[in-house]
Amino acid sequence: MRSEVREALIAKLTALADDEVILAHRGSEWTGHGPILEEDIALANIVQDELGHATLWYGLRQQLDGSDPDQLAFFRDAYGYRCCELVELPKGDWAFTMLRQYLYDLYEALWLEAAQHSTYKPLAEAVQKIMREERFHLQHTQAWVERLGQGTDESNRRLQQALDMQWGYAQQLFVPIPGEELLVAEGIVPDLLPLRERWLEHSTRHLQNAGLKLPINPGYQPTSRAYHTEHLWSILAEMQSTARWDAEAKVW
Amino acid sequence: MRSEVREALIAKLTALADDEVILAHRGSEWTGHGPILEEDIALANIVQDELGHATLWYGLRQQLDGSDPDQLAFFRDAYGYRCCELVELPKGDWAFTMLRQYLYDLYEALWLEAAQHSTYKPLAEAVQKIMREERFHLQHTQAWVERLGQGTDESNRRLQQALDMQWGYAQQLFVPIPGEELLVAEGIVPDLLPLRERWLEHSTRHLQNAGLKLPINPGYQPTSRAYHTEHLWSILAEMQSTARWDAEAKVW
Amino acid sequence: NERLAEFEARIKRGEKIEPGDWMPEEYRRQLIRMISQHAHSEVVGMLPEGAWITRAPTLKRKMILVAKVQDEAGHGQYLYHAAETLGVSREAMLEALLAGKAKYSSIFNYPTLTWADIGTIGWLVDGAAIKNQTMLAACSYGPYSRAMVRICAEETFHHKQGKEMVLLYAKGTPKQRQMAQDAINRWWWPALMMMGPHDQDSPNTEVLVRWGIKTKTNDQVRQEFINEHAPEILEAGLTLPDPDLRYDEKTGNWLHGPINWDEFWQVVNGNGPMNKERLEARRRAHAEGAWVREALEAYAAKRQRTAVAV
Amino acid sequence: NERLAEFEARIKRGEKIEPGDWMPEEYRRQLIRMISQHAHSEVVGMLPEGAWITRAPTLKRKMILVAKVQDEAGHGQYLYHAAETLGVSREAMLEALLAGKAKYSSIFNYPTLTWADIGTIGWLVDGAAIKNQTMLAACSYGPYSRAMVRICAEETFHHKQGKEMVLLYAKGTPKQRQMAQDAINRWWWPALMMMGPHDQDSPNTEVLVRWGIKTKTNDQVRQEFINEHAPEILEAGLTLPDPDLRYDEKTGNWLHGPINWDEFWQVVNGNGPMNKERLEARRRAHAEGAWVREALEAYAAKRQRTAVAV
Repeated sequence: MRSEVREALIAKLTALADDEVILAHRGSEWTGHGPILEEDIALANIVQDELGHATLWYGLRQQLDGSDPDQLAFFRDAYGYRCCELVELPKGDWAFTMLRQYLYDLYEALWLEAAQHSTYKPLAEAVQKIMREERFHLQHTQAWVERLGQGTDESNRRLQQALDMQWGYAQQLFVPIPGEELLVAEGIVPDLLPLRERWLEHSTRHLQNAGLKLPINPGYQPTSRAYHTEHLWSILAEMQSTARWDAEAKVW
Repeated sequence: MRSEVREALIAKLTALADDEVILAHRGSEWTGHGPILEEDIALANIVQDELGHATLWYGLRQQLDGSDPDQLAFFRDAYGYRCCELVELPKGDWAFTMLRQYLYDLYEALWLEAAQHSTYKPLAEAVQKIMREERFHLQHTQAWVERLGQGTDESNRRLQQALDMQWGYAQQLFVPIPGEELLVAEGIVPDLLPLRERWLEHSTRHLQNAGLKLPINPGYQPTSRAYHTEHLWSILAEMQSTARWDAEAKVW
Repeated sequence: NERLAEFEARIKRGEKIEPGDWMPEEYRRQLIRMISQHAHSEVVGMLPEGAWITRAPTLKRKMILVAKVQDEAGHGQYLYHAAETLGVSREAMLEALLAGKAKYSSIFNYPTLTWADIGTIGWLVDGAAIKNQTMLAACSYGPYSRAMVRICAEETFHHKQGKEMVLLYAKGTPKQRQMAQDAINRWWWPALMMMGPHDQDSPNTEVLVRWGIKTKTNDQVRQEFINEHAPEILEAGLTLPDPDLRYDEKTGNWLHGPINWDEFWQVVNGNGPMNKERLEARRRAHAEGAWVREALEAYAAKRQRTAVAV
Repeated sequence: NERLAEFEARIKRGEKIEPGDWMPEEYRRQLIRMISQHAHSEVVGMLPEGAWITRAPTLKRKMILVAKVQDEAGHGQYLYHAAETLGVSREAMLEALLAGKAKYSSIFNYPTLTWADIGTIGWLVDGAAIKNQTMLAACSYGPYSRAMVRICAEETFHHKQGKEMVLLYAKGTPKQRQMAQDAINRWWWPALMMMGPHDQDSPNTEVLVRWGIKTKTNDQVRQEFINEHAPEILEAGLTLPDPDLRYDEKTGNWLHGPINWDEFWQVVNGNGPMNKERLEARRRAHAEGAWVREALEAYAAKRQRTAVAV
C-alpha cells in the first residue's frame, strides 16, 4: 500500500472508531435510567456493539501502525479525536437519543453494505462480522422513530425538536476526511456521495412517514473532524479519568 | 506548636478549604443559567468569595507545611479530598442550590464568628477578613429560603424536597475531624458542639417560618470526611482536567 | 386442612409448585415479597455499577461492564415475570418500589467510589448473591427456581470477572493496590450483611424452610460465603477489615467478628448512604420516561385501530 | 421639520440626547436595536466563557474568570436599563431574544474548545469590543454613552488579563503554545468580523454617523483593532491565520486578506456552530427559572398584602 493511502486509511479507521466510542459513551449514560427496562437492555446491546465496532476499527489501524487501541481511546485529547460533532451532543431526552441513533445507524448500515466489497481484505472481513448487528440496530431505532413520531403530540414535538437540532450535524457523516478520495479511488472505502443520496432518500421518507416536518434548514453543518463541540473536552475528562488516574498501570 | 496540633490544624484547614472549593464548583455550574440575571451576579459573588476563602485556608496551610494551594486543589484525587458530602451533591434546581447555600452559610457564619477569637493569630486574622462577606451571603440565601418557602406551592414543595434530601448531609458540617479536639483544647478553632446547637436553633426557626416542615428524619448522616459521594470522582475529573492536561506546565 | 397437607407433602417429595397449583396465601405472599425484592434489587443494582461505564479504563472493561449491567436488567425482567405468575403486576411492583414501600437489597445503598468497586462488587456482592441464589435454585416454586438457575449461571460469570479484576489490581501498581484494598475495606461488611440477620433474629426463616422456599438459613449461607472468599482475598495479599477474623481448625470455618447490625438496620430502614439517591434516580427515570410510555400506548392504540379498520 | 433640525443641531454641538428629550422615531429604533443587541450579547456571552469556570487550571484563574463573567452579567444589566430609557421593557427584549428575533454578537456562536480560548476571547474579542465601545462612548445618546464609559473601563481590564494569559502560554510548554496558537487561529477571523460588514455593505452606517450614534465606520474600527493586535500577536511568536496580512509602510496600517463574509452571514443568519445551542441554553434557563420568578412574584404580593393589612 502506498504510504499516502496507508495514512489516509489510518485516519479513516480512526474516525470510524472515534464516532463509535463517543456515541457509545452517550448511549451508556442512559444505563439504569431508561424509560422501560426492556430499553435499558436494548440500548446496552447497541452500546456493546458500538464498542465492539470501535475495537475492530482500532484493531485494523493497529495492524497498520501498531498503535494500541486503549491508548488511542483513553490517552488522546480533544485535539486528537476525530469523531463527528453529532455524537458529542449531550444525551438529551429519549427522543433525542433514539433519533440520533437512527440517523447514525442508517448511515452506518448503508456504509457497511457498500464497504463489504472493499478491496482491502481485512476491512471487508470486519464489515462482514458486524453488518448483521447494524441491521438490528437500524430496525430498532427506526421503529422508535415511527412510534414517537406517531405516538402523542408530545412525543412528536420532542422528536421534531431533536430533528431540528440534529439534521445539520448529521450531514457531517458524509463529509470525506482529507485523503479519503485516495481510499475511494482504490476501492478501499465507499464513496460517501452516493451513500448520502440514499441516506437522504431513506431518512426523509421514514421521518415524513413518522409525521415529522421536512425539509429542515440544516443550520450549522460541521465540515472538519478536527473541530468539535464544547462538549468533547468534558466527555474525555470523564471517560479517561480512571485510565489517566494511574498512568503507570500496565493492565486494567 | 506541638506536632500533633500542627497536623490536626493542617487537616482542619484542608477540610475548610475543600468544602469551599467544591461548593464553589457547584455554584459555578449555574453561570449563565440562573433564573434571573441579578442572581447570576449574586451567585458569582458568592462563588468568588468561596474561592477566596479556599485560597485563604490553603494559604494558612502553606505557612505550616509549604504545600502549594493549586497542587492541593488540582492534583489531589478523591482519596485526598476532605470535603463534606453535602457540597458534592449535584447542583439540582434553584431551591436545592439556595437551600444548600443557606445551610452552609449559616454554619460558616457561626463558625467564623466563634473563630475570630482563635488563639492562632493567622487564623483569627483571616477570619476578620472574610466575616463580613459571609454575613452578606447568609442574608442573601436566608432571604431566598423565605421567598421560596412562602412563594408558591410549587416553590415550597421544591424547597421541602431539597430539605428532606440535604438535612442529614448538613449534619456532617458539625462532625469534628480526627484530632480536632486538640485544636479546640488550644483555642485554635471553636468547638462544633455548641455551634451545632445554635445552628439547629437558627435554621429550624427560619425554615419553619418559611413554611417548611421540620423535624425531618435525617436519614444518612456522613461521619467521616474520608468518604465521599459517587459524585466527587467526576467533579474532580472535570475540575482538574485542564491542570492535569499539561502537568508539565509551571504556570497557568 | 387437607389441601395444605397435600401441598406440604408435595414439597416434601421435592415436587415443584407451579403457577396454576393451589398454594397457601402465606406461601404466595412470601414468594411475592421475596421475588419482587429480588427483581427490584437487580434494577436498582444497575445504578451503582452503571455509573462507572463512562469511566471504565479500557474498551474491553467497558464492554464487559455494559454486558454485566445489561444482564442485571435481564434478571430484573425474568424475576418480574416470575412474580407475575403469582398474580401481581409489574406496574404494581414498580409502584411499591417508587413509593418506598418495597425493599431491595441494602447493598445497593452503598456508593461506588472508584473503579475498583466494580471488581469488588462482582467478586463479593455477586459472590454473596450466588450463595443465596444457588440455595434458591432448589426452591419449591417452579418459576422462581428456574429463574434462579438461569441467573446463577450468569452471576457466576460476573463473579469470575470481578475476582479476576481485583486479583489483577492486587498485584498491580501501588495506586491500583490501594484502590483494590480500599474497595475491599468498604464492601466486605456490607457483603456479609447481604444474607440478612442471624438466624435467631430472622422470624421468616422457619416457615420459608418448611415450605422449601429457603433450603438453608442466613448464617449457613453467610458461612459458606466467608469460607470461600476470606482465604482468597487474604491469599491475594489484601487484608480484610475484621480484626477478629480467624480460621477455626475444628469446624473448618472462617469465623468473623461481630457484625454491626445497627448499621444494617439503618440502611434497611432508609438511612444508608445512597437510599435517597437511589430511589430518587429510579423515580426520576420513571417520571422522565412517562411521556415515552404514553407515546408507546398511543401508538399501539392507533395501530390497533388501523388493523381493525383494515 | 423644525424639531429634527434642532435635534440634529444639538448633536452637532456635541450635546447628549437624554431620555425625556424629543428624538426621531428612527433614532429611537436604531438605538433600541443596537443597545438591546449589545445587552443580549453580554448575556449570551456569559455562556462560552462560563463553561470553563469549572475547568480553570488554578484557583486564581478561576476567580478571575468568575469575576469576568459576572461583569458581563452586570453589563447586560446596565444595557437593559439604558434600553429601557427608550421605552422598551426588559421582558420584551428577552422575549425577542428567546424567540430568535433579536440578534446578539455573532462571535458568541463559536465554541470555546479549550482553556486557551478564555485568554483569547479576553484579548481578541474584548479587544474588538473595546474599539467599538470606545467609539460608542462618544455617542449622542446620554444613557448609552455613560454605560459605554463604565463598561469600557471593565473591558479594558479583561482585555489586559486575556492578553497576559495568551502571552504566558505563548512562551509556556509545547502544549500550552499549541493551545494558544490553536485558539488564535480559531478566533482571529471571527474577531475581525465583529465590527460588521465593510462600509459599502453597511446600510445603517450613514444615518448612524449623522446622528452621532456611531462616530466611526466599521472598517475604521476594524483597522484600529488590527493595527493594535496583529503586531502584538506576531511579536509573541504566534502566527495569524491570514497569509495576506502585511504591514503597509505608506499608511502605517496592517492590511488583512479577504474576509469570508459568507461565513459571517451564515452565522448571523443562525447557521453558526453554536447558534442553536446558545439559544437553547438561554431558553432552557428561562423555562427552568419560570417557577422561581413566579415564586418571587407570589411572595412579593403576599408581603404587600401583609403590609397593607398592618
